[in-house]
Amino acid sequence: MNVSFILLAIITVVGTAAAMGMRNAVHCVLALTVGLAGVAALYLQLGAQFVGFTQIMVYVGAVAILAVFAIMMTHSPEPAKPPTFSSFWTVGSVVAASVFAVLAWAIHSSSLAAHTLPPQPEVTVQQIGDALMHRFVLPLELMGLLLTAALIGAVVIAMNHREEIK
Amino acid sequence: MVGKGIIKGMVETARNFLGSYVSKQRLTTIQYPEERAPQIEAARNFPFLVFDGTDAEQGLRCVACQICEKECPPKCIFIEKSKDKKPDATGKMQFYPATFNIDISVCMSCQICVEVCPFDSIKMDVVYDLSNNDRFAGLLLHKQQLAKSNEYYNTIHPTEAAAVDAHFAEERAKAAARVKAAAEAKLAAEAKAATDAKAKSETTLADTQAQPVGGGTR
Amino acid sequence: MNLKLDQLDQIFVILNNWLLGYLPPVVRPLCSSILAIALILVTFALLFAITTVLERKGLGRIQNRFGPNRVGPCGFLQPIADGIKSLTKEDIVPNPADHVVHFLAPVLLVAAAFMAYAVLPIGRNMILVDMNAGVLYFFAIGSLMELAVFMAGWSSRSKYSLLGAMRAIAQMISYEVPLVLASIVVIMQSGSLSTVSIVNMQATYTGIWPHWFVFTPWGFAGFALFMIAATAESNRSPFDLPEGESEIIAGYYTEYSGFKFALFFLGEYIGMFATSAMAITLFLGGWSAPFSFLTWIPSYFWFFAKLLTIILTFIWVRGTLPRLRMDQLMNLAWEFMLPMTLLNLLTAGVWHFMPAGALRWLICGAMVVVPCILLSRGLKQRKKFQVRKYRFSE
Amino acid sequence: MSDATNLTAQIDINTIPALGKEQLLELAMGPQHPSTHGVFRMNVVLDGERVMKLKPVFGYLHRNHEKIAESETYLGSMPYTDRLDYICSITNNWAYAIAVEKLAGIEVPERAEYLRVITGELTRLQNHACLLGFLMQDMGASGTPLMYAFREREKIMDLFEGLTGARMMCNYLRFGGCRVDTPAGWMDAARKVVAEFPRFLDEYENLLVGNEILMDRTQEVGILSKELAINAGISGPMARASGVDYDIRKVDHYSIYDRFNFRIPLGERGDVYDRYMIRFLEMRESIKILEQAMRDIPDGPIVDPKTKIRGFRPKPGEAYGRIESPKGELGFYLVSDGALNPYRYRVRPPSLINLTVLEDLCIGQNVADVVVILGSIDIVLGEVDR
Amino acid sequence: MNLENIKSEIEANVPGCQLEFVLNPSPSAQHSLRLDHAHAVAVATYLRDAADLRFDFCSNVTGIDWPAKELTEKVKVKKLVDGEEKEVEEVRKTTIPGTLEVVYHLFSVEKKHGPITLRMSTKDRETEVHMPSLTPVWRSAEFQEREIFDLFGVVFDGHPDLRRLLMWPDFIDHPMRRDYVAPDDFEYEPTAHDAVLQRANQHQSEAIAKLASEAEGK
Repeated sequence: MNVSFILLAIITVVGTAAAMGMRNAVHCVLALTVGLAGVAALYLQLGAQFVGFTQIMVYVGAVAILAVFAIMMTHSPEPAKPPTFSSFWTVGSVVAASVFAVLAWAIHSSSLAAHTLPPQPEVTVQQIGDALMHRFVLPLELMGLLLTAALIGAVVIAMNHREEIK
Repeated sequence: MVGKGIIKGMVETARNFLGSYVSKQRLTTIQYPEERAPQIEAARNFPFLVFDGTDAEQGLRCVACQICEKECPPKCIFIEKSKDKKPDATGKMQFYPATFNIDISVCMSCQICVEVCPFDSIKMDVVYDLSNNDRFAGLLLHKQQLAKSNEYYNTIHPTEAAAVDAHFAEERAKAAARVKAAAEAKLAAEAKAATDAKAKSETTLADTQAQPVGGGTR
Repeated sequence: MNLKLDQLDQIFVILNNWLLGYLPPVVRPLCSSILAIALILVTFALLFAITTVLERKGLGRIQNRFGPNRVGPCGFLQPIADGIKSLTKEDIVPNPADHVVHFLAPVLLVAAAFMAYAVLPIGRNMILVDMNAGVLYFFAIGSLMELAVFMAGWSSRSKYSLLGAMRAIAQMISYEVPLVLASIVVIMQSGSLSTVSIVNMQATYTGIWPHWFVFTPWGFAGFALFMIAATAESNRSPFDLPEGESEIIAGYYTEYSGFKFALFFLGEYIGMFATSAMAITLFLGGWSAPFSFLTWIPSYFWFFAKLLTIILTFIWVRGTLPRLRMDQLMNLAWEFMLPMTLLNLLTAGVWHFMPAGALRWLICGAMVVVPCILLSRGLKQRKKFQVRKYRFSE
Repeated sequence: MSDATNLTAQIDINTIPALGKEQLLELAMGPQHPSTHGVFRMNVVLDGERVMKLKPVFGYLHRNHEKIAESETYLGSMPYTDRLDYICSITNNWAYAIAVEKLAGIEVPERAEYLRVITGELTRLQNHACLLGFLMQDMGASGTPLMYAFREREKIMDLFEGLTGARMMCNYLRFGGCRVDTPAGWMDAARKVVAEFPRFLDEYENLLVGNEILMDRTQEVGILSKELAINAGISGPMARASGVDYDIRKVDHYSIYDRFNFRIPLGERGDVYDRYMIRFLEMRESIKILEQAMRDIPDGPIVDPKTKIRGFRPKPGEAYGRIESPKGELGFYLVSDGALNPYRYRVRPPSLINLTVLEDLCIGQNVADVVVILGSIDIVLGEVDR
Repeated sequence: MNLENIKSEIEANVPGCQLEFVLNPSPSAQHSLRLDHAHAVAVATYLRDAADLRFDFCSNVTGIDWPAKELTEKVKVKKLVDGEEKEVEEVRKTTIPGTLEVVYHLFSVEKKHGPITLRMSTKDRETEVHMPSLTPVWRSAEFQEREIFDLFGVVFDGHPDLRRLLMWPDFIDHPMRRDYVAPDDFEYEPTAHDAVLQRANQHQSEAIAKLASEAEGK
């Protein structure tokens, strides 16, 4: 529990909270981006460089932009101003609290929490690479196949869209 | 092969890049306040009034005929005729402009005033750095600012000015001859009148006056 | 003598250590970083200033004119005048704009651009952080710039800004793919994501020739592809569509003025230096000398010499080429760059597993050149563009 | 008078066939826009970057030149014609002079005709050079071709200054001839400039004609069919790029053009590349004309001495005179009622009429193409708005 | 290419059309044909499509404003004055009604001949200002007819997009009409010695007077 962790945690929590509370949808995404960046920083603090950077690249660089584009494409430029809290906010918070309770209980009662942590293993990027290429090569390839299929599907859908306009 | 045209273009720009260091023909820019572009004789900018001799008021060729005022397409010339007369370039008694203003914020340098002027008194200047703080009064040129000497005219448009001077010299000579002839005729007439009949002397006078008078249109 | 030259090479490191020697050991790492960061900020801001002058003068000469030559000797103090001008200009924010985001966008852009320098080895032992995922860090930070661009374009509430931002993001995302794929060949070959070890691998010599990756078929192709993608990433001509001034005024920074505009300018150039520096690190041997007998010249000199060469090439290209259109840009990315980078990966693999010799050169060279010609011919034929012949009527 | 017609340039989005109306973006390109060549506005509706609809809006530079001319003398309108298409003032003078000469039946001496051809073709050279530069500027070539074009144009403008006294607003022609004769040494200087001009064309060819990016940007963009070109009154290089074999220099045999040996380049596709190349080739033909004219120019008077400078009153009647200006068919229509000033004075502006097809050319193209197409039409707002 | 022949050819091929040959007395000898409204489009289409004419290129379209003109002529009339037949001079005034005229100049790209001139007139200048549009026949008339609508106020029936071209949409008058008076309600730039300056001063003093009177009224 050092200072940097507390700072990063605060950034993350404030960012995600703002993402829920803000009125403007684009602001929400930007706040969410701050939260995601905070999570990435937490990974880095834990020494997981690869995960941290990938988090930045994927979530900040790609997902945030995607979300923002989606909002821009679907919304009119003048943002409608919905109330900050919907009328079901009590129900929502009860659900959130219960989910949090369950998760907390699960983590607390698991074997991870009981033991003191073993000395941190020095995980280098090289080891991750080796693991992906040797032990987990099949899942990796499957993932690749899945993503390629998704990509082709997206292209096909986009092409249909173009033809319809013509 | 894709890229050939691009490479050709790159070579061309490189040639120009290097060429601008060696060839004056490529680097045509003139560093303005320090250097000036060579004066082109035919160049024109805004009109000015020519005067002969040293006194701008006395030697002004303009006779306030107001033709340029009428013909000026954007109507930027303003002339007030004088009440009295003074001798003009050829020595004839003429009116002169009491006021002669040109609003060069309106003037479009078309040179029509020069073309229509029968007295060769308005010409085009070549001064171009005329920027001014006062865009109304500062760009309204009065007679004093407009009047420039014939010598100045000779320096900026030598060929044209030489022709004008020759024309004036001819006119002056004609006028002088006329005066002389008139004087002689008068003398002769007087001499004859003393001796002879009147009718003969009148015909000689009419002969001398039949000569054409005053500047031609060019 | 040799010792002294070594000292010259390491002078900044020695200076740093000497300065830190006066401080208590607890604050040493922090102070060291602050010192290095300050140095990077100053150096590259200065390089930006010099580049603006060089660019304007170079373009001027290409266009047969002088370029700036009034402020200071040969106009080299022009950036100071420009800086003062942009500082004293009114900062105009459009009324409907989102003021906070509008302000944050240039800050984020410049911050992200500068952050990339953390992993770039400027000289021997001169690197801010030697991460073992350095290259990954670089690209991750690079993706932050897209966000900044989006923020600028969206927050201005101007249609031109929005169009510019859309173009910029589409372009940056599309070209990130070939950019990363082109650099992967180096990672494959060196087996490391650390920039320091990549440079160290290249800083060895056979005879007088260095082992730069660019001197291999896959390395050369990779370098060319990387540079094309880098040009597009940094929005330089002929890929300067996001700010294509003849079409969409100034793209995503249409509504910026004064110092914020200058910040965008700075961010763009800093980003361009960073990608160029990455290209140097990956393919041109980083700070290593081009010949073994020139190693006595300090390493940072070589780094900056290479950087300046690339910048000058950028300027040259900018002075020559017209701009591409959006669809052509995308076609280039997806129909030429992507297949070429993927094929290049294969070539690098083949190179890795074949025994050294002329045959390896021949096969790998063919693997790069033949698809390049075929692909470009295919592109050309589909568009059917050609120099035409014209008929005349008498 | 405003009938039920929709008077504004607002575009009704509902008339546009598109998938999602909310995706359409209305964009006002101009009047302050870097590449509308002046104060010109295009209201564009975009789907992404594709142009779905385009409406040009004129009149920002309107000063009612025709009304002014009705209160000027015949000669007094001559300097105003300089300001129509301010890049090629001499051809404007020429068209006006031809109309007045038709109206009043004035003959032009031979040397004056030669001088008109020489200055007119020099004007064509500088206009086309400028246009190619501007077109490249619109394509984003950061000014290099434009600066090269301006470097050459500067030499031609120096010639104009040496002859007429002004670089752009020449006010050179008079009814029945020219204003001044060439000063000593001018013809040699002009010969030198014309002899050096092909070097610039070669340089330009190297720089851009074979450039892949240029071809990619211009070929098959903004195609104008031959039929539409004729029906819409398109004239000049733009029509010839679409394959319309119509050059007024050849058709009307005005001035002394039938004495020269020159050819008219014709395009096939009618796209931007053709328009660009036709002008490029026309410059080479203009150089041919210039060389012949400078070789053959006789001595003699330069103006019909019978024509009065002041008090010029043509008989009542009307006349339409036209020439092949660098932009297209520039015509002047004059109605005289016997007074000092024309009763009706009309300019047929090629730039304006060539813009008729702007929308047809732009629909379905990209925003980036719109500026290139506009650039290839070659407009000067001084003439469009008058 | 004789206009008389063309006229008779059109009359033979477009039944019912009324063409009037308008003589042009100037040396240009560009005579013209006046069309009637009802058959204008048919005649234009015939001119464009007839194989031997093929006037496919409508070069110039323009309007002319002819305000109502009073002709005064002295006529000698025989009258009974005091029971005696006398020749008396009498001033007779005839008013030629005002009209708006539109002129089309046609050329043929295919046959490379021309021009022929077509004209059409409105009934008067105030209310009956309608005229058939020839834009459906020649696209090139599109902007030019819009310009005539804008500057002269001729309403073209059948024009696809009849809006003001050069003036702004809210503008009311038609500036190219002869009786148009430039409004004095915008700020003049004071250029000295100009009628403009006088008007500006006058305008200003009027405005001040108006303000003062308003203040007094309160």
